[in-house]
Amino acid sequence: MKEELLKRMVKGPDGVEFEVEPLRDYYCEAGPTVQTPAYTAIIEKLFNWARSESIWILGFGTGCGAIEMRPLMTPRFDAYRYGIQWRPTPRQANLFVISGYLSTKTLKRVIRSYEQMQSPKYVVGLGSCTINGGMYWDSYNTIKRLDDYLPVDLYIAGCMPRPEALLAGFEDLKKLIRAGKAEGANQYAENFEWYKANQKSVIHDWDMPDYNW
Amino acid sequence: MKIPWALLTLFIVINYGLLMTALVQKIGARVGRRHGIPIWQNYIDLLKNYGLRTSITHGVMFYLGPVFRLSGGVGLLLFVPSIYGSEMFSNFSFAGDLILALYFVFFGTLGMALGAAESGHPYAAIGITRGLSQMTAAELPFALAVFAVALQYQTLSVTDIVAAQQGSILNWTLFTNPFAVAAAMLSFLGSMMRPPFDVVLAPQEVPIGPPTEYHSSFLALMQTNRVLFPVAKIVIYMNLFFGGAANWPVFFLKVFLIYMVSAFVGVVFPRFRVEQSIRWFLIWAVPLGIIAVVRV
Amino acid sequence: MAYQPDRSQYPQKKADGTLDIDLASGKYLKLWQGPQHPGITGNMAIELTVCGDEVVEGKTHVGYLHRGFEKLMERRTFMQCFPIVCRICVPEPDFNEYCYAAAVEELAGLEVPELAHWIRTLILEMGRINSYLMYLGGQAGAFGQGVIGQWTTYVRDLMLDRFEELTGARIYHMFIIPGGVRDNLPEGFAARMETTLQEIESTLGDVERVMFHNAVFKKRAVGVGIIAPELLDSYGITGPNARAAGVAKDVRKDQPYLVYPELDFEAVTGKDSDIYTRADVRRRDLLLSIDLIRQILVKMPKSGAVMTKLPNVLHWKIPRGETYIRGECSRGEYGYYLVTDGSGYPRRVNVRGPSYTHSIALFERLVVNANISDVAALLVSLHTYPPEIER
Amino acid sequence: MVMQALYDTLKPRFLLGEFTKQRDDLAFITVEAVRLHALLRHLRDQEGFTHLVLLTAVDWLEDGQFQLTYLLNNRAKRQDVGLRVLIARDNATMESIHDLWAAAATYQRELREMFGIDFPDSPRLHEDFILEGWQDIPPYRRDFDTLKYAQENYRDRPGRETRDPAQHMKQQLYGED
Repeated sequence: MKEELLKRMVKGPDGVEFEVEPLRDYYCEAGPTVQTPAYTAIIEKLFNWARSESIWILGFGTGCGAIEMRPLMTPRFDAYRYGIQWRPTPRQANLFVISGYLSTKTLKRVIRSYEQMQSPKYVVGLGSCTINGGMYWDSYNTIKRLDDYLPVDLYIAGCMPRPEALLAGFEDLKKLIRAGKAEGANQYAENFEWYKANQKSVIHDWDMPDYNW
Repeated sequence: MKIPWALLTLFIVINYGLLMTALVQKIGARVGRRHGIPIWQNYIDLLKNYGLRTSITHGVMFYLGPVFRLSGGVGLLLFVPSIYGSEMFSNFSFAGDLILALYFVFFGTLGMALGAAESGHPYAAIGITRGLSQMTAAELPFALAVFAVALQYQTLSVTDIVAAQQGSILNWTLFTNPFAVAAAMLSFLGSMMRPPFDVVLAPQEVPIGPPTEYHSSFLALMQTNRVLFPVAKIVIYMNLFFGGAANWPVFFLKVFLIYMVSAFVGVVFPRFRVEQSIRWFLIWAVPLGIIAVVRV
Repeated sequence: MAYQPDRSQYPQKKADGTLDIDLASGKYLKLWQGPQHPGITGNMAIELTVCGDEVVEGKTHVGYLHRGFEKLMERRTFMQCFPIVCRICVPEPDFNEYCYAAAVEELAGLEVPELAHWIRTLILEMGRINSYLMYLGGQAGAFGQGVIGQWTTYVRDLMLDRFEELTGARIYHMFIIPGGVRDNLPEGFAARMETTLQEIESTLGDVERVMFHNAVFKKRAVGVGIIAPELLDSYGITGPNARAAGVAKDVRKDQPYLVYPELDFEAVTGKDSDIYTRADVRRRDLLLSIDLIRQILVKMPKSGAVMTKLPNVLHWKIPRGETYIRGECSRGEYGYYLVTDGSGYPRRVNVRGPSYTHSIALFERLVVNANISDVAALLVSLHTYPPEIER
Repeated sequence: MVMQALYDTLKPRFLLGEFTKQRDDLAFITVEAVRLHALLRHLRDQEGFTHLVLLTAVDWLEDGQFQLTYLLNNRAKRQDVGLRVLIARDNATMESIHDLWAAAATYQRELREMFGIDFPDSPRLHEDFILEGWQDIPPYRRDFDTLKYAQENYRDRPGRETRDPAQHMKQQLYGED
C-alpha cells in the first residue's frame, strides 16, 4: 500500500492529536505545492487561451464594488460575451474579484475561499481601498495592501471602478493569462510562509487550519 | 461494425449538444435583453475545466459520481436508435430497449447522488434529497406514458414504435395518444433542471446543489453529460411521441424544438419548492398518465 | 384540510430561553448561508439550524463590512466627513449625504437655499428608484426568476445615466454637500428624465405581468414570512416592511422634510405583510417615486442659488449640541444622530440604518419554522443592506 | 411647546434633569440611570412613544462619563424625545431594556462590543457582533487611536502620502513660507 494511504497521527489546528485513516476519512495538512505546466508548450498555450476565454468569477461580494458586478452581468455591459460568468462555489471558480475594502473578518473568509479554489486561480483587486487603503487608510478594521495577503494579478483603480473599467481590466487579465504570467497560485505556494505570517499578523484569532482546501 | 458507428453517433451528439445548449442559452439571454455567450463558449469551458492543474478528492464514490452520470447519458443514447431506418445510427437498439432506456434515465442521477453525498458538503446532501424526491415524482408520469405507448403499440422496442408512427404526421403518438404525450411532456419539464423545477440546483438557496464540490475534470465530465444527457433523453421522447427522425437534419430540428419547450417555460418562471413541485406532478401529470394508460 | 407539519422532533426551550439543540443527536443540521453565498444580500451570513426542511433557529452574523465609519468621522473635519458618508450604504448612498448635511446645517445654523431643497428631494427620489429596481430583481432572483433582474438592472442603468449627468458619478455621487448641493440641473435634464421614467414605467409593466401575476411566484410568496402588525414597535420596523402590514408609516408623510409638504402623494400601504405584499408595496412605491419626480420637475424653481455661503471649512467649528435627522429611504427610516462639542470635528455620529433591526432581530424571529428554500427570499424581502448595519 | 408641557408634567415624577429643545419636534432630556426604565415604560405605554428609533452612546472622555441616548418617536403626535443617561465610564453598566423593545438587544450587543458597556441579562450579549477576535480596548472609545492601530497592524504601500488639509491648502495658496 502507498505510504500516504497508511494510518497516521496528525495534530489539528487546535493542538489536539488524533488518528487519521486515509482510506476512510480524509484529512490533509499538506500545504499548497507549485504546479508546473506539465505539458508541452503548445498545449500549455492552448490551455492558457482556454483559461483566458473562460473566466469564472466567484460570487462573493466582499465590499461595495460588488454593486457594479450586477450591471456587468446585465444588458448594458453583458460580460458573458467575453466568456465571463459567475459561479456560486469556490471549487468551480477561477477568478476571485476582491470588490473593495476587506475587513479582517472578511479577510479570513476570503483566504478560506481562495484556498478552496483550484489552480490556476487569479485575484483581481477592485478599487483604491485594496491598493493602499483608499478612504479607509486609517481604519482599524480594514487591510491596506491586498497583495500582502493574497497574490494579486491585477488591480483596477477607482472608487468605485466603473463597469467599463472592469471590462478593460478583464481584458488585461486575459492578456496576462495568455502570456502565462498569471501564476498567482504558484506564487502563493512558493511564498506560503510569508503569506501565512502576514495573514496571521492581522487575524488575531486564527482558529482554522493553516491551509484548507 | 456497430461500435465505430456508435462512437460516431456519440461524437455528433456531443458536438450538437454543445452548440445547441449554447444557442438555447443565447435565446434565453435575448429575453433578458442580453447578447449572451459566444456560441462556442461551451467548448472553451470544457477545455478549461479539463486543463485545470489541481483537483482534490473526497473518496472513491466522489470519483465515480460523474462517471456514473456520464455512463448514464452515454448508455441512454447508445441503446436507443438515433436515426430511424439507418443501419449506421441505430446503435445497439434491440427488442426490449425501452425498459433499458427507462433504467438509464434513473441511473445517472443515482450515481450522482452517491458521489455528491460523498463530497460531504451539506448543500450537496440537501440538493440530492431534493433531486431524488422531485425526480421520483417527475418520472412517474413519464413511466406511465411509456407504459401507455408500449401497450398502444404492443411492443417494447423503440424501433418498432417509431416504425408504427411513420407515414403521416397524424400517425405520431402526439395525435394518436395525446394524453400520454401531455403527461410525458410535463414530466420532461421536471427533469430538465430548468425553472420552475430547478430547486435542486437553486443557486440562491443551495449553491449549487449536488455539484457544489465538483471541480476541474470532474466538473468537465459532468458538463459533458449535461449536454449529452438532455439530447439522449429527447431522442427517446422524439422516438416515442414525435415520430422519430429519418435523417440528421430532422433529428437536429426535432431535438431543438423539444428542448426549447423546457427553455421556453423556464425563462420566465420562478421555481417551485420541492414539495410544491411534487404536488404539482401528482395533481397534474400523474392523472394524465393514468388516463393515457386507461384509454389504450 | 390544512397541512399540519409534525414538529414533535423540534428542540425544546431551555430555562434561559435558548433552544436545547443537540447536534450530536443527528436530528439537526447546522447550515451556514454566507458570507460566500449567492442568496445573501451582500456580505453577511446567517447561521441556520434545520430540522428536516424547516429552520428551528437562525442567527444573523454581520460585521464583514465594518470599516468603523463612526470612528473615522471623529477624526475628520466636518467637510472631510462629507465624501466618506456616502460609502456607508452602497445601493442608496444619497440618504447618508442628505442626513449628514442636514444634521450639520442644523447644528451650525445654516440656511439652505430653496432650490437646493428641491434638487435634494429629486436626488433622493432617484436613489429610491434605483434601490427598488435592484430589490425587484433580487426578489425575483431569490425565487429563481433571473430575467426580472436583467430587465430592472437595464433600466437602473438608464437611471444611473441621469445620475451621471447630474453628479458625474454612477454610484457615489457626493452631490448633497453641507450647505446645499453642488450644482443646478443641466440643460434639458427634465426631458431626458421623462424619457427614462417612461422606459422604467414600461419595464415595470412587464415586471408586473411576468412577476406579480405569475402563479408560481404567488405560490411561493403569498403567506410566507408574515410580519404581524403588533411586531412593528417592538422590533422597530419601518418603511415598506411596516407599510405592507397596513400601517402608513412613512417619514415623508409623518414628519415631512425637504419639499415633501408641497408634493401631492399618499403613503402606499398593503395588507398582511408577506413577501408578496412587501414586493407589491415596493413596486407601487416605485411608481409613486416616478410620479413625485415628475411633480418635482414641474414645481421646482428654475434658477437660483444652490449653495449657501459656508465659513472657511478648514477651520469650521460647530458649537456644542446634538440632533437627529431622519428621512424615509427605500428600506425605512434612515437617520443620523450627530453630537458636536464645539471643536472642528464631530464628537459622535451614529447612523440608524433600517436594516439594523430588520435583518437581525426581525429576521431571526421570522426565519423560525421557515422552509430552507424560503430563507433567501425572506431575507431579500426585508430589503436589507448589510453595510448600513455595521457601518 | 408641546415638548415643554410633556417635560413639565413628567419632571416631578421622574426627577428629570436638563431639558434641551432642539427643534419643534425634537427635544433631549437628561435622566438618572435608575429612573430610566420606568420612564421608558411610561413614555411607551402612556404617552405614545412606541418606536425606539435608536440607542447609542457618546464617550465624554474628559468628564469620565458615557452618555447613553435613547431616542423615542411618537408617530401620531409627530414628536421625538431623546433621553440622555450619563453613566460612569469605569465599569460602565446599564439596565437592559430588551424587555420593552425586542430590537434593543441588538443595540446593546453593539454597545457592549464597541464601547464596553455592560447590560446584564441582555440576550446573547457576549457573542461577537461586529468585530471578531478583537483584543484591544473597545474601538469606539475616545482613547482608542484608530490611526495608530492601523499603522501598527497594516503596512502602508510606499509612495502614499497623507496631508493635513489645512496645511496643504495653506501651502497651495501662499507657497512655502
